[in-house]
Amino acid sequence: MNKVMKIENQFKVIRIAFSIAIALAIAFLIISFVSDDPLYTMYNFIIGPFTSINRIGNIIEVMTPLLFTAVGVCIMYSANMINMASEGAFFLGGVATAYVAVTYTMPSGIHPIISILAGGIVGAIVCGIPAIMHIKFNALPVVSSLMINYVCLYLGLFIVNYVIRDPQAGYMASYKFAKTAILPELFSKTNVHLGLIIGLAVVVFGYYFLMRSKWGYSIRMIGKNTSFAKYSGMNVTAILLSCQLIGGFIAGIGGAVEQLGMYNRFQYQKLPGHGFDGVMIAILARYNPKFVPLASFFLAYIRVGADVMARTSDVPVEIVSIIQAVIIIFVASERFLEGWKYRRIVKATKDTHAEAEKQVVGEA
Amino acid sequence: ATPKDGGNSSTDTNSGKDKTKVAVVINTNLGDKAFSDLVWSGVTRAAEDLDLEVKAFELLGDATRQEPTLTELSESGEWDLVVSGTFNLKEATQDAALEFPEQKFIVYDTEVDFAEDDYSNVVSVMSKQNEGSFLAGALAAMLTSSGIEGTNEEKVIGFVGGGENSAINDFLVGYIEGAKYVDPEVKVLYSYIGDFTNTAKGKELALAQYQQGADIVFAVAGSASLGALNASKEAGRLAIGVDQDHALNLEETDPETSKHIVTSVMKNLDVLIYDKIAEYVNGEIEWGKHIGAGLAENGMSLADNKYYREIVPAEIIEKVEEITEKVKSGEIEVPTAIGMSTEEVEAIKAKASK
Amino acid sequence: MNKVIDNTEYILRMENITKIYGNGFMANKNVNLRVKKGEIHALIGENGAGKSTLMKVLFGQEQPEEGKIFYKGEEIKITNPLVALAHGIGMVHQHFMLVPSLTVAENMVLGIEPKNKGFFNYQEAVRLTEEVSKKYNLPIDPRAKVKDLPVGYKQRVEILKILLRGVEVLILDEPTAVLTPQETEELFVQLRELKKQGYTIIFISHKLNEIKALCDNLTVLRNGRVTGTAKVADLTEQDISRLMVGRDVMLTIDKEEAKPKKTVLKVRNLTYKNSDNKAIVNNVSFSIREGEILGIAGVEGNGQREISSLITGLIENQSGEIKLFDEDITNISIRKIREKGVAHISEDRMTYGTVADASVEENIISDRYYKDDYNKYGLLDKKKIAELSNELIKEYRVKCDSKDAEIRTLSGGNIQKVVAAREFTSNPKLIIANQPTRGIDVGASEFIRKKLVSLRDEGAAILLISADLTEVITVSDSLLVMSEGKIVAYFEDTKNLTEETVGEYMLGIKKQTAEEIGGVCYE
Amino acid sequence: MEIILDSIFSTEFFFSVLRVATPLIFVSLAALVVKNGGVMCIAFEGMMLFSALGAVIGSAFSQSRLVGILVGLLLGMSISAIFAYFVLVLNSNGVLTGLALNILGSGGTVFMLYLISGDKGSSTALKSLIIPNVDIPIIKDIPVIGEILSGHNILTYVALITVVVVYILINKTPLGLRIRSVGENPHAAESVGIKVIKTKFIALMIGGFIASLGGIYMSMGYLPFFTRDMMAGRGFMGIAASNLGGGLTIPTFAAALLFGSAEALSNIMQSLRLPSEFMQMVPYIVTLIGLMLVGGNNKKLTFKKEEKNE
Ligand SMILES: Nc1ncnc2c1ncn2[C@@H]1O[C@H](COP(=O)(O)OP(=O)(O)OP(=O)(O)O)[C@@H](O)[C@H]1O
Ligand SMILES: Nc1ncnc2c1ncn2[C@@H]1O[C@H](COP(=O)(O)OP(=O)(O)OP(=O)(O)O)[C@@H](O)[C@H]1O
Ligand SMILES: [Mg+2]
Ligand SMILES: [Mg+2]
Repeated sequence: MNKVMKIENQFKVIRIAFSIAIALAIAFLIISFVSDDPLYTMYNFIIGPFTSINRIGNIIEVMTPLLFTAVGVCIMYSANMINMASEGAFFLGGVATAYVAVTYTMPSGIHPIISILAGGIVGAIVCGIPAIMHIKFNALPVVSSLMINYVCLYLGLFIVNYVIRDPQAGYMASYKFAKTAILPELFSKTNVHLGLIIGLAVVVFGYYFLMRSKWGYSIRMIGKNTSFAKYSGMNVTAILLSCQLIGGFIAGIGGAVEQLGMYNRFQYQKLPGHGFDGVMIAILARYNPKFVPLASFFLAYIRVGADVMARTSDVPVEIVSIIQAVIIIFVASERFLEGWKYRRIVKATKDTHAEAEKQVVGEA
Repeated sequence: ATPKDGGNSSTDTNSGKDKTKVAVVINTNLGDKAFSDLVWSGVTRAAEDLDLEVKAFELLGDATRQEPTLTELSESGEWDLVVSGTFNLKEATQDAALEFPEQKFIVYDTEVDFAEDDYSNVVSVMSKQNEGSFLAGALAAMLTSSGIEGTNEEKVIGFVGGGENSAINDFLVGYIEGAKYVDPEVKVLYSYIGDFTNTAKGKELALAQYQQGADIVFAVAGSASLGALNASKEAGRLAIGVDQDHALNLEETDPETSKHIVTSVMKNLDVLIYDKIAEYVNGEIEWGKHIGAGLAENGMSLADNKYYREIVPAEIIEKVEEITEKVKSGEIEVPTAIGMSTEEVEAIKAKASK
Repeated sequence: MNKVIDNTEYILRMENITKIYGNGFMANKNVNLRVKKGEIHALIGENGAGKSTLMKVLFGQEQPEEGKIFYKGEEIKITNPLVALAHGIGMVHQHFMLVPSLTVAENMVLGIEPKNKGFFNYQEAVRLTEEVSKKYNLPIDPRAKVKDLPVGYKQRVEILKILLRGVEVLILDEPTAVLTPQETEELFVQLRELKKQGYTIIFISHKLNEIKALCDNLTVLRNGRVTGTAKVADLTEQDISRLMVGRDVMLTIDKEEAKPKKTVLKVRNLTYKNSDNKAIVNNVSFSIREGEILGIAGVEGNGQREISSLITGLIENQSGEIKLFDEDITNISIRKIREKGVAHISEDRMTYGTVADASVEENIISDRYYKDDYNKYGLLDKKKIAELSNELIKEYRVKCDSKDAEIRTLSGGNIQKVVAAREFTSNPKLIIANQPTRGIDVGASEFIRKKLVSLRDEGAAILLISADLTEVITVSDSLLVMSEGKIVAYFEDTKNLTEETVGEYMLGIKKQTAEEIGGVCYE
Repeated sequence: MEIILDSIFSTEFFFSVLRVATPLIFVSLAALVVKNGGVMCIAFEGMMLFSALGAVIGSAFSQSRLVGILVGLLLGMSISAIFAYFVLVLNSNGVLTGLALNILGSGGTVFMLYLISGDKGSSTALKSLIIPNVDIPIIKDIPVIGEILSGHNILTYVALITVVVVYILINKTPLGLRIRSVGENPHAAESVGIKVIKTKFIALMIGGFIASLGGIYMSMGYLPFFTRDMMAGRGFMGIAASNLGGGLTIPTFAAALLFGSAEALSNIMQSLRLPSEFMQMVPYIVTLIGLMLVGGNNKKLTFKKEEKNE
């Protein structure tokens, strides 16, 4: 059996490496179509992101909000509820934060905390709605949450427009956040802000909460078999709802941190997509927060890489989404190379048995 | 070769190094058949006439791309000029200008806060959309009861906006004011699509307005405007486009629709940007200044093409010219939504349906 | 390898079959199976011995790594079930392979749908169903939805399904596991009839009496290998179980006289109606004391499951009283009920008893994970939990890679042992054991029954619900018989009780007076 | 207010409901077929974008409607084929793959449009063809009804026919029976020799075909051109409608019409002086309310099972 485990582990690495290689090959193919110098373009895509502090900082900036939404999704999905409302939670959480950050005056230590909490609470409510609709009315969460995202978008835009809009801004944006609310930058020359630290803290919290605490255990069991959880004495509805609230809370904090760390006023006009990114990352991380930093770094890296490529060479920027989609689809394919793995395992098993028999014969 | 209006590749370069290099930052994307393409067309024309190397950087409306793009462009020292603009990019560009005082910026379609800091490496240009829109409103108000083909008895005109934001509302305010100036009894219907991509919804909203008696719809919604323009053909009514001369644009591929597009409100940003680039190349540019170009400065105008001439009766054309002169001379002062509070905008909107 | 055998008499030969699963598990190793035309051939072995695997290979659902299959003397390659069916080999699976929302007729013709100008010809499907049902004397309503059928009828549909496809060899993988004794008997009649008509049947079961009653020859599998083939008539049940398990197995249970003490559970006038307002449990009352096992015998589906669900809180009580140590436990949370000392072995171990995708350890702690004993610094105490799991795995002889192996990689018997390990070690004062040994091999069954008795001796009150009459009579101290939601008989002592007597009550041939039944109620 | 009531109780309004609902009818039927096959697919947005673009490109270059439709179907169905291959054969997570394909649809179409026309926002530089509106002989002369039902785009009628076709496919053909059986109990289907993956694949391809018709309607009927991101969430609305319809054809059709009405209503109600944001919410809120009202029915459906597998 040991041999088999070894093959399984090897295979995990090989499969991912292989799928990335294929995805890159496809990317290269597409790039060759449009670029005069595909090798240079490719270089910029793969190496480009690491060639300046600014760019590395950029990767981290892009990855920061994803840490939150992904951990939130890990928690929500572990209970086997496909709740896409992290997108709405992130957006509306940002709006709530903006509201607190522009309307109240508070001392600088407190202001960010209260603003972020406001974002978190709103996020929790947003993600709680599909759960309540599911528990009370048996409405399918994946559908209701997609609709709720749109409601969040327009509700948020309404608040920005009618409550906190800065007429002087010249475009649809809130007043500037109070200086006391802004999150400090961590490194000069980049926009990497305190949100990174908060995000990493959330990852650690998410890991211990989901994988090591009794609460997380019950969430995971509910996700795998609700009847069993009920039979074992778990309060299924309460836990189901609470984990959606917690997940939404974290996604909402993400929206808050992003606002206070990256911008000085609320200026989204559409859903930013970080909630959906969170879903992708959480799935890639197999709902284990431990792997979230790696997966979000990966996504941020290919995004920044593609951006750098679009900036420095002659390919249109839309190629970003193509490459991204191709890579994700390949990395997600579990049974890729399965036949090869199976053959290796069969062979290993036969060998093991043969050896064992030889030994028996030898001893006799 | 002529660069296509949607492309972001540079013009022919054979002796790349000694050419003046211009980077253009586009907040959304090229190919909107509206604002972004307009900016780009000014730049590409400059590139051809003045032999420049130009490249567009499209941010696809993603705010996280603003800072890295501007920093990188400025930091590289590769670009003689960075042309950046719209309200959304204003703050990021100002930051970059402060951080890299060596880098020169032309900022379009927003006003840089010259009073607040030292922006002696920046110049900003902006066209007053409210003034152009005023003319559109006046024109529509005159046409609605003129009896020309496509109009009806009722004094109702329409407006379809993309998302509700200040620029769109600036158009709307100018439009309402223009209509009311001509005839206070004209009713202005207005709707918002909610984004700038749902073209079909743009069409539906325009159709709904036609159904409610509007005969002319002014569509200000990026590429979603195309839906509203298409509706005019289907409803047999009239439409006014924005930012580009849509009648001429569609002439070849969809001549039927062109016949329903009375005119387009042109933001002559292309000209303004072209002029600034030319001044820079010739060493005549004055830094640290904002230019707000209205009708008087030729920053805005109505597209005057054969369709306009064909559809609009001569006396109305004359009237429009009169009004144009009055706005130019300052006799008519058009209010702007920029800087207006939401309540003030609401008050003007309330007037629309009276 | 094999000496000269007259192969012609065998309709089917599987030679040297080796099957390795994707996780590296060798489920069959050089297995040989020879089946004669027109016989009923038993395939037996412990849980996880590789019976189902071998049959799936034969049916084309799994591809063997090595080995050959000869059918009617010729080698055939069975690449998928269609090929098997085309050759005349059909399989009734251990678990129902039916589409619940479709009608019987639709299920019957799935994959071989009769057509009319390209459209599905439902009338023809109904006609075919009626035809085959008449031919084999297995009546069924072709237009009924499968989900509305009782288990026995579902089983019937499964058999008709393969008969319709014109098979000659029927593989029946534990067809009786979910059937009542009556249904089993009925099935046997049908199978013997089929045999008479020349059909060949491969029959898998863990119930030795069934093998004895029905089969001609048997092949025994252990750990993926054949350990013997024999004529059934030559063997006693004891012999067969020895072949299967490799040691002698107690087929009856050795236990001392019960010494009941305080009353633990009092159930009074319990009534439960389903959504159609039919009383599934009808005015049931009984009591159980410390140190005694009260059995409930009865044909399945007569309210036993609802009684256990009501006591353990899985379904909401509608009327009647359930008292644990004189305390009302109706409609309090399941957790509270469990904390008061109620343990529950559900009759459906895959739905309620375990999480298939979780590890053995995670399954073991589900009822106690939140307790202080297993938590440290706000997190689960990994060390304590590991200790507990390893201990229980050892004590309950759960065959698994490690405590981290996923439940679904265990065989059914071992899964049941995991359930038992959890439920029996929660210091239960009352154990509701619902079909605790269903579908489990003799060795594991013996183990669980012994455990139940020793828990009784330690003072637990036990309610044993079982459709297996032998089991329920031998293990219980006193016995209730249920029929149509009502208690129809009570026997204070099971010692001299025979299956026949109990059967008479079950089928309503005999009836006790209210007074006699009332004996089960005491304060 | 009066204007609005007049507008709603006009034949034009009911006419517009059908026009608005057409793409929704297509997607919801596509989602329905796929759902019956037990697959959870959220990639319709991407499929429709590709088919809409394909129709424009195909018809512009060949000047043939048929070629336009074929290219549209080809591109749209290749997205469903990719989805099917990765999810069914390579066991990729369905939600993840769906999200990725929607991203691909959004960026990939623009990229392709750029390669072909040098334009990024819309295809108005291409002289693509449209599928015309037609009057229905007899019906067109019936007062009121004629005005509502006649004069639509051919594809609107195709959508209505598709409702019937899908009903027959699912309920009256061997293939439909197989699709339902693999959706509900794949093991059962497998045990009688039905190839589960193949059947699901077919269901997805049929779904892709129908959704692609919806995409083609968007760029060859509803509008005469392609614009970036022009589906604007219609793919998701279709999934919602099929869900509201509980996996049954006629209720799904009704749900699509309901959403179409909500959308049409919200368009007209924009003339009320309410903040536009609220009007834009109307269709989504109607969906949510609908989901709550019919939620109970879903208990019996198999969609949840699939959810578990994800
Ligand atoms: N798909 C699979 N992947 C990996 N291992 C498997 C798979 N199916 C079965 N096994 C393993 O193969 C062994 C034999 O399984 P099989 O189903 O043949 O047992 P069985 O004799 O039918 O047992 P039971 O009496 O419990 O039905 C089991 O131990 C099981 O763990
Ligand atoms: N994918 C799998 N991976 C590992 N083991 C598997 C898998 N699928 C099934 N098995 C194992 O194969 C064995 C046989 O499965 P099957 O469903 O036929 O029987 P079972 O329910 O375990 O039988 P019984 O109830 O007789 O013990 C079981 O032990 C099951 O755990
Ligand atoms: Mg008029
Ligand atoms: Mg088995």
